[in-house]
Amino acid sequence: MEKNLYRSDFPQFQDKTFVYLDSAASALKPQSVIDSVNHYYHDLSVNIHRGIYDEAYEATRLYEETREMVASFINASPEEIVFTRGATSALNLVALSYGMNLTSEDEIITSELEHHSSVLPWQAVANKTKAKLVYIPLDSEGRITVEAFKSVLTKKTKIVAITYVSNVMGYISPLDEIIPLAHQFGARVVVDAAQAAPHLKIDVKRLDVDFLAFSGHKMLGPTGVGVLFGKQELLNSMEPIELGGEMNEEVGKFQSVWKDAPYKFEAGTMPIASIIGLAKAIEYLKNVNLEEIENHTKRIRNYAYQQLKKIDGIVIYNPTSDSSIIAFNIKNVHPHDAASYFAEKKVALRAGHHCAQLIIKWLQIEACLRASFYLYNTFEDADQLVQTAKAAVKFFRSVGFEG
Amino acid sequence: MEKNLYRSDFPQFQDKTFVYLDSAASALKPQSVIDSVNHYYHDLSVNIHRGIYDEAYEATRLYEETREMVASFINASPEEIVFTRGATSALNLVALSYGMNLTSEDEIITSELEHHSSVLPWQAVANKTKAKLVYIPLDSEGRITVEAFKSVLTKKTKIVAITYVSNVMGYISPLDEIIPLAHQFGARVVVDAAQAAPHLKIDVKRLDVDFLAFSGHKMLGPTGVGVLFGKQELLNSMEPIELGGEMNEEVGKFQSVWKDAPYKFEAGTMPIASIIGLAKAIEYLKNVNLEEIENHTKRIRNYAYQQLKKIDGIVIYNPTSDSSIIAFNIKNVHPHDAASYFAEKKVALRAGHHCAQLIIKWLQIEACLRASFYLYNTFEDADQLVQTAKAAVKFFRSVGFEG
Amino acid sequence: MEKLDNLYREIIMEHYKNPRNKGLIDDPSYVTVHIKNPSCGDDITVQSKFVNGIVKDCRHDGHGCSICCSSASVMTETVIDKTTEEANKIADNYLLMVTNKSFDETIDLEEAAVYSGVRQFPARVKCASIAWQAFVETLKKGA
Amino acid sequence: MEKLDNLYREIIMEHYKNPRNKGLIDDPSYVTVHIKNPSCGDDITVQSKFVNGIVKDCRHDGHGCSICCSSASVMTETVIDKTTEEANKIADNYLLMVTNKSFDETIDLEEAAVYSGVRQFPARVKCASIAWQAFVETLKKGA
Ligand SMILES: Cc1ncc(COP(=O)(O)O)c(C=O)c1O
Ligand SMILES: Cc1ncc(COP(=O)(O)O)c(C=O)c1O
Repeated sequence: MEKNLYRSDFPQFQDKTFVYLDSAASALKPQSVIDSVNHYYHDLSVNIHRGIYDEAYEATRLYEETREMVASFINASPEEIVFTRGATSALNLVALSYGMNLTSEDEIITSELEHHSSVLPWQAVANKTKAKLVYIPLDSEGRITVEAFKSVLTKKTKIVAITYVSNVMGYISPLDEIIPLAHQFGARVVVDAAQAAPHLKIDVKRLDVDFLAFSGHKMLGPTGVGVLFGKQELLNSMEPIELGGEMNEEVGKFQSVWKDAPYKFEAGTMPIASIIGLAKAIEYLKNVNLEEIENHTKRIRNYAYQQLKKIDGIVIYNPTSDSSIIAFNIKNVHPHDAASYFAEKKVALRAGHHCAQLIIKWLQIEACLRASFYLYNTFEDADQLVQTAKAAVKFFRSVGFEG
Repeated sequence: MEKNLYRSDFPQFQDKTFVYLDSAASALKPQSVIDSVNHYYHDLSVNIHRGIYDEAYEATRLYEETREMVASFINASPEEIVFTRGATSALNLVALSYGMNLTSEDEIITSELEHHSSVLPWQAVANKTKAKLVYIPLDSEGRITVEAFKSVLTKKTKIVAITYVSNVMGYISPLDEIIPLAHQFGARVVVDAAQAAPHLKIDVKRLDVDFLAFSGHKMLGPTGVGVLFGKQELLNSMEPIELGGEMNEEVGKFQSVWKDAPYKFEAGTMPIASIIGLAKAIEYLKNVNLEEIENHTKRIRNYAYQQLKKIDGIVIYNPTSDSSIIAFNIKNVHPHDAASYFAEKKVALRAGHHCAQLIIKWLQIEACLRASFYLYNTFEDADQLVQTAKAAVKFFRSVGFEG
Repeated sequence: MEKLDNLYREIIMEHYKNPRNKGLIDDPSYVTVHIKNPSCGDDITVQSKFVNGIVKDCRHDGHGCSICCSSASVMTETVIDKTTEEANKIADNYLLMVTNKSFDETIDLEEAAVYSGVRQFPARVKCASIAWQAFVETLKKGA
Repeated sequence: MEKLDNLYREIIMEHYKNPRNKGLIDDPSYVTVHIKNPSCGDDITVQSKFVNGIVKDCRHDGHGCSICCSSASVMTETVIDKTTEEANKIADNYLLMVTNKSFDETIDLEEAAVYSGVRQFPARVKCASIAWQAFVETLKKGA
């Protein structure tokens, strides 16, 4: 079959038997990212800011260069890019700071498609501020539609906390329509782009989104780093949550003055190595082009889907997925039992509720299997998934699981 | 002079001219730590928890093994070890969660020796809860004494937020006496051990400390990871601040249930690579023995100090430092001017207020130079520092700085 | 597929399909312990009734994978009518066995011995353990 | 020590020791801008008075290293009595020069040209810039 041009950049595929279908949890890293983290630890290894010697200056330069690259990657300004520990921290920062201005008169719109990291921070804001948490009714496929969004949008809506791409169903939310509507009603939109950043060209200006968060490790980058984009005037208006070194201008015994955004949100020593490595991940994605990645992964996803759905005993929950995710189960086999089978056959996929219990409950299941594809996957990987699924059905029936 | 046995473990010293005297900002990394981070990115590179395939299981195992190693390193239980983004995040977590129970009747004791990351979170608690922030009067050397501590300790004291080792003066706080006294008055003690962890054997049971925080990157470990120790019953009683994936047991649309500590404080994808690398840093420190490190660095520090103090034009702020730090200035030369000179001579030290403006103000200076020594430093490094200091004084006088 | 055959043994499947002592009882003389395996969502409640040092009854309910649910059923059958001391010993040794630690092989684990196959699946050890851990907790609380 | 000699030039030291136009004025006809260099603690306030498109006066105060303080003094001397347009051009080109970008060499930076040595010290470029940046801000706000 066709040759995968990216695969050789990822050292883990030196193990030819490794079928990695869990990129929605974390992507593998290309050698350039690994080298860059290594370069920091091997040749620099020092703290940034306030260092006048060469290594500190160079580390600071690489750190700030990453900010510029992230900004240009999503069409923002560097001042609008806050580095965090991950998408989760980024989303919590918005809720803990901006969200705490809400009152019992206000409403927050969210959805059952959300990852826990997108919904729980706002559930907590609702519980603390007594603002009302409102869920967009999902359509029969489990999608967010513009119509359903309109049905819950009111003058009281202050926040819309919504996923860009669902990490279970792979649906893309209609943000192009939702965001302007929300703005018409004076609401701010907080987008969870953890699954979008690795797959879609994000343009925060075109979207006119207020806040947007994603993680490095899902987009070929290191663990321990995430990004919060926030419109400059919003970030400027917000109080920092974590206080400490480097985020202040002036510290007095009883009062202190913070730096401007984004620095006021970056307290203490940041994940320097991971941030420096993230630049290389972005460089890689820019070079290969997100549209091509998406094209490639969707073709493989559909190829796998077409065959999987024919297998008697396999149930698929997201036949119309917009992205490279297949959520499925073997009928009457708990996904943890099934996942052990796949793992034995060196097919790495994930079983569970994928940190998205609300959609799992909506599907009225206990948990499911998730196969997710990315640029380094091949049609052979899809074949491997399908064959293993067939064999698994047979195996589980043979040992006594009901058909 | 005597051979340094550790130096060859640190790849950065392949550059023989590199004199690194900024370990209090960040320590260099031994090859074993670099290799371990590399191993994760190169051979595993996947997310932890809920992964049934081998790589996910192995990453999870390494992650939890680090927790056990950290626990045994400070004589705690694994359940008492929360991973965070760094010491700063750890200290903020205590303030944002435990601290928010304070009222206007309560008092918080802290000191002007604190790093911003230790004092600012409590300054914010004081401002939000109207609790009173009280400073321990420092003695003439700028030290915290037991007597001075007693003078501010009252029945109203609920929190003592105090540094273990000062990052500017190198003083060790008398915690052995302070902690029992605080407990007699019913107060909880939050110790900033960011500078202690790389140098002193910490025993949280013997200290009977309530909370204690430190960072990986200062103790030979990766950036982006820190540790919060908290007594189990305290951690259990605390609300998590960041909410999201992996930290919950049950998510409902309007209410959710958290996991037990420490997991409820570890929301979303953690800095997996850094945490795995931290294990190797701890292994390294255990193998070389902290007492020997301290012995070694203090000998070099004192050797440097004895010569520096003889140089006309050098003023030293912490002659009696307990640790491996020298805080100094060239008289009438701003430390940034001076640091450029040192940097030119490849002597890496730090200039500024070292994120500890309160002690800089207490010293009635604008900023200072800080040389800090660690296990890989040599007497030759000290010589280099002294010679460069001498030459710097001469240079600055020659271009016109006043004597 | 030897390894997997070793895991999905007949006895295990039999208990999975026909669980014994399933369903909880609303009776204050039972000690109830609920354990969730947050890493995979298994969720088991165990109830034990201790009378004069004997495990008079043991019940379970919950959901999870076949290994988790079946082991709860096997566990109840194994411990009922044992002295609390015997039951405790079996539980301890069972937990040592599945975690691949050295255990006292002279102690008869009865049907629970079929879970030895789980040792080859480190990621599933937790599934085979939680019902037994819950039982040990009921012992601690009530026996 | 060539590089360092290039940085600590006589003119710079002279302005450092005898700063011109130092000290602020409590006069609402001045535009005031305060800039802190958070990365090293330099702290400069610049006040400009613009009359009919001319920089009538420019003052500074603050503290920092020799490069920072002297450049504030040099800056005020350079811009006073220039048209705002000329002053702006000089400031822009000065900032391009110290950041090692290409700049219009036909524009006379006057004494400020001595700061070219800072290009060899990337960590100090900010020190040489902030007074000028503050001046540019006063232009934006008030001219
Ligand atoms: C005494 C002290 N406390 C806290 C910190 C903060 O640590 P980090 O920046 O790693 O969060 C530091 C280091 O900067 C320190 O020296
Ligand atoms: C849709 C979505 N949102 C948020 C997150 C949280 O990202 P992280 O765990 O990197 O903080 C994830 C990934 O787990 C995700 O898939």
